[in-house]
Amino acid sequence: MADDTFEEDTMSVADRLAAEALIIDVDGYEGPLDLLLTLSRTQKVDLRKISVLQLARQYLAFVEKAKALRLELAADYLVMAAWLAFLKSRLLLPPDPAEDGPSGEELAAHLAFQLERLQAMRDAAAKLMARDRLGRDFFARGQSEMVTRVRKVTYSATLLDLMQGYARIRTRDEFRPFIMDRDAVFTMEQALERMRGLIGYAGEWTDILSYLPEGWEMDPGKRRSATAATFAASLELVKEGHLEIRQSENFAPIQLRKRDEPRDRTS
Amino acid sequence: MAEQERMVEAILFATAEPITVRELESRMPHGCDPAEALVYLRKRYEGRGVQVMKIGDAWAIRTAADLGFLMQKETVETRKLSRAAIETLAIIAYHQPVTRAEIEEIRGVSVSRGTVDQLLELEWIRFGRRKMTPGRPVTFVVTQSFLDHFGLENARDLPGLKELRAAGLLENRPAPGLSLGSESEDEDEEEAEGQTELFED
Amino acid sequence: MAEQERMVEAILFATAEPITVRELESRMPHGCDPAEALVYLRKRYEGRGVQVMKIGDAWAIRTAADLGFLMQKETVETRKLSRAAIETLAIIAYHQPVTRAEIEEIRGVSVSRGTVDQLLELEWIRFGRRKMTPGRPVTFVVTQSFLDHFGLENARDLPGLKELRAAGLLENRPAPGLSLGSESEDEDEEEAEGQTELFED
Repeated sequence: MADDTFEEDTMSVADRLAAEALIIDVDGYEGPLDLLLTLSRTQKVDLRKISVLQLARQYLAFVEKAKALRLELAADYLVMAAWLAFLKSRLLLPPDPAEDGPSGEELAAHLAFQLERLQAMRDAAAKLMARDRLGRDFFARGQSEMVTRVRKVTYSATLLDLMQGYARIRTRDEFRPFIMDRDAVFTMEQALERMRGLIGYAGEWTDILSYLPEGWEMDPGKRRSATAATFAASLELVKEGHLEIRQSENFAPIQLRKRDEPRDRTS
Repeated sequence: MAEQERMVEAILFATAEPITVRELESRMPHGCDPAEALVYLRKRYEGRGVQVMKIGDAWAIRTAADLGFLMQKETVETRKLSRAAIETLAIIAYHQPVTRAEIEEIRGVSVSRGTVDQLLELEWIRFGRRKMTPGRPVTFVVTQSFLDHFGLENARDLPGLKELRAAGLLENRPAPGLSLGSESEDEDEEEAEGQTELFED
Repeated sequence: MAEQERMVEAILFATAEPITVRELESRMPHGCDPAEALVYLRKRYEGRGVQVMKIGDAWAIRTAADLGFLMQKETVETRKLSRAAIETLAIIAYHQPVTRAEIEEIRGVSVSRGTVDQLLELEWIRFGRRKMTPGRPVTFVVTQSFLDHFGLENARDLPGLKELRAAGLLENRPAPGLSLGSESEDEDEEEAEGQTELFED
């Protein structure tokens, strides 16, 4: 601590003025790294040879001054101050062999790298913006010509289209009025009709699936439709009192049996 | 002068409007002679892809007239042939040589001029010999490009009715009692097609 | 080839936008070799008032930079970019593909949404591929318009790029040990992702 005070006292008048000027501009900085970069310039050395310890002291002095002047510093400036204080202590104290983690030198080197990189990017940005630029130094064609789009349509037809077209014409005599092509739909009416004819023989419990109409068992779409219709028709027949229906558990087979005596309406 | 030529070249290139000699003069450094530079520049572009042209009393760089075709961009779009066109084409293929009246008789509806023109344009049909019947009507036949397009060696390779039936392309349905007017036919079948699509999903 | 050179010349003269070799090919008659024609054309315009320039994988004709003084009339006033925007642009150009968190790490401050939006709007940057790191953050890269605007043939021609690389200043060097502000990083990445989603729609 005594070391610090001593250093501050030895600051030249010019340095002190510069430091004060910095504080007044605090809003002009883009965060602590930007401020550190500005501070590092006061060292008047190549960024690669910068003394991070000295920079940390400069920064901490800056924060102290800001406090004395009752300037509100954003939280990230204070976080950086805390970190630099920690870095300073690591740089000054002999390394503790029991402690792991990066050494003060490593941390300092990384900070120096960050500053050098930021400065390099700023220089690169300046070089980039100083280049000859389109619309300022060199120019694109002023009278661009419209490219007209020509649309070319090709027609396609397959042999199948052709044959189907011909087939359509040749079957015109056999023309049928429009009916919905619902080949894969087995209606409940159809199922009812079929079941009525069959239930007379259902003395024993039989799986409902055995009632599916022939030719409807394989195709999944047809099978689904026939199953649904047969099930709905069975329910209808149960309601009418012609059938009994049971299922032992969820997803177990559904079984049907003929009901001989009329159903008790009250049950 | 070479430098002045460069200047005129750059200005002509970059300006949005044709530019007069007076205007060139006002934009170039004092003492330049754009009129002379234009003479050189014009010569330099002779026979090139772009030309230095005088438009009224102004100057501009323009595409050489013979390269105008480059300013078009072609986009190719493939479309399905209309049903009327397919049917007409099928009738011509199966019945060639066939007259327009015959096509209409087979289709049951009149054949629009556009349909025939389209098939002619596609070079899938052409005019055949005139028929030796009253009025000597013109006939249509299919072309070599038709055969090429549909992968046929000759028109006799087209499958016959029996084969179409065997292939399931012809469905035998009992003829219903009432026969609908042929005009409404198209509508109905189109609807039927729409419906099937709904159910096939 | 002389004829193909004329065609390329006409096409390049006709548009303000850079044109890719592929596009040239599609507009020229079949079998042309615009890439070769471009080599000749570029040579032909060396030292002239206009230049054939390569921009990424595209080509355009631009006026020679030393004649800019003649063009006050054509100069387009571009919105002045903020320092933050300029630095962000440079970082993206030199470090691309680069994530928002990496930009922030280099600048030491968070990147405001407006800055990125401004650069996107100018079409100088665009979204690149996501990084294969946790959170799969989106990256930024510079565009062809960026190259066009700054007269760069490709991003490798950026001024001082080699020196920066040699000095190790383009490396992504993680902070030793404790990482500063690692919590805020996640937030930022999430924000960046939110933006991409907006743009990917």
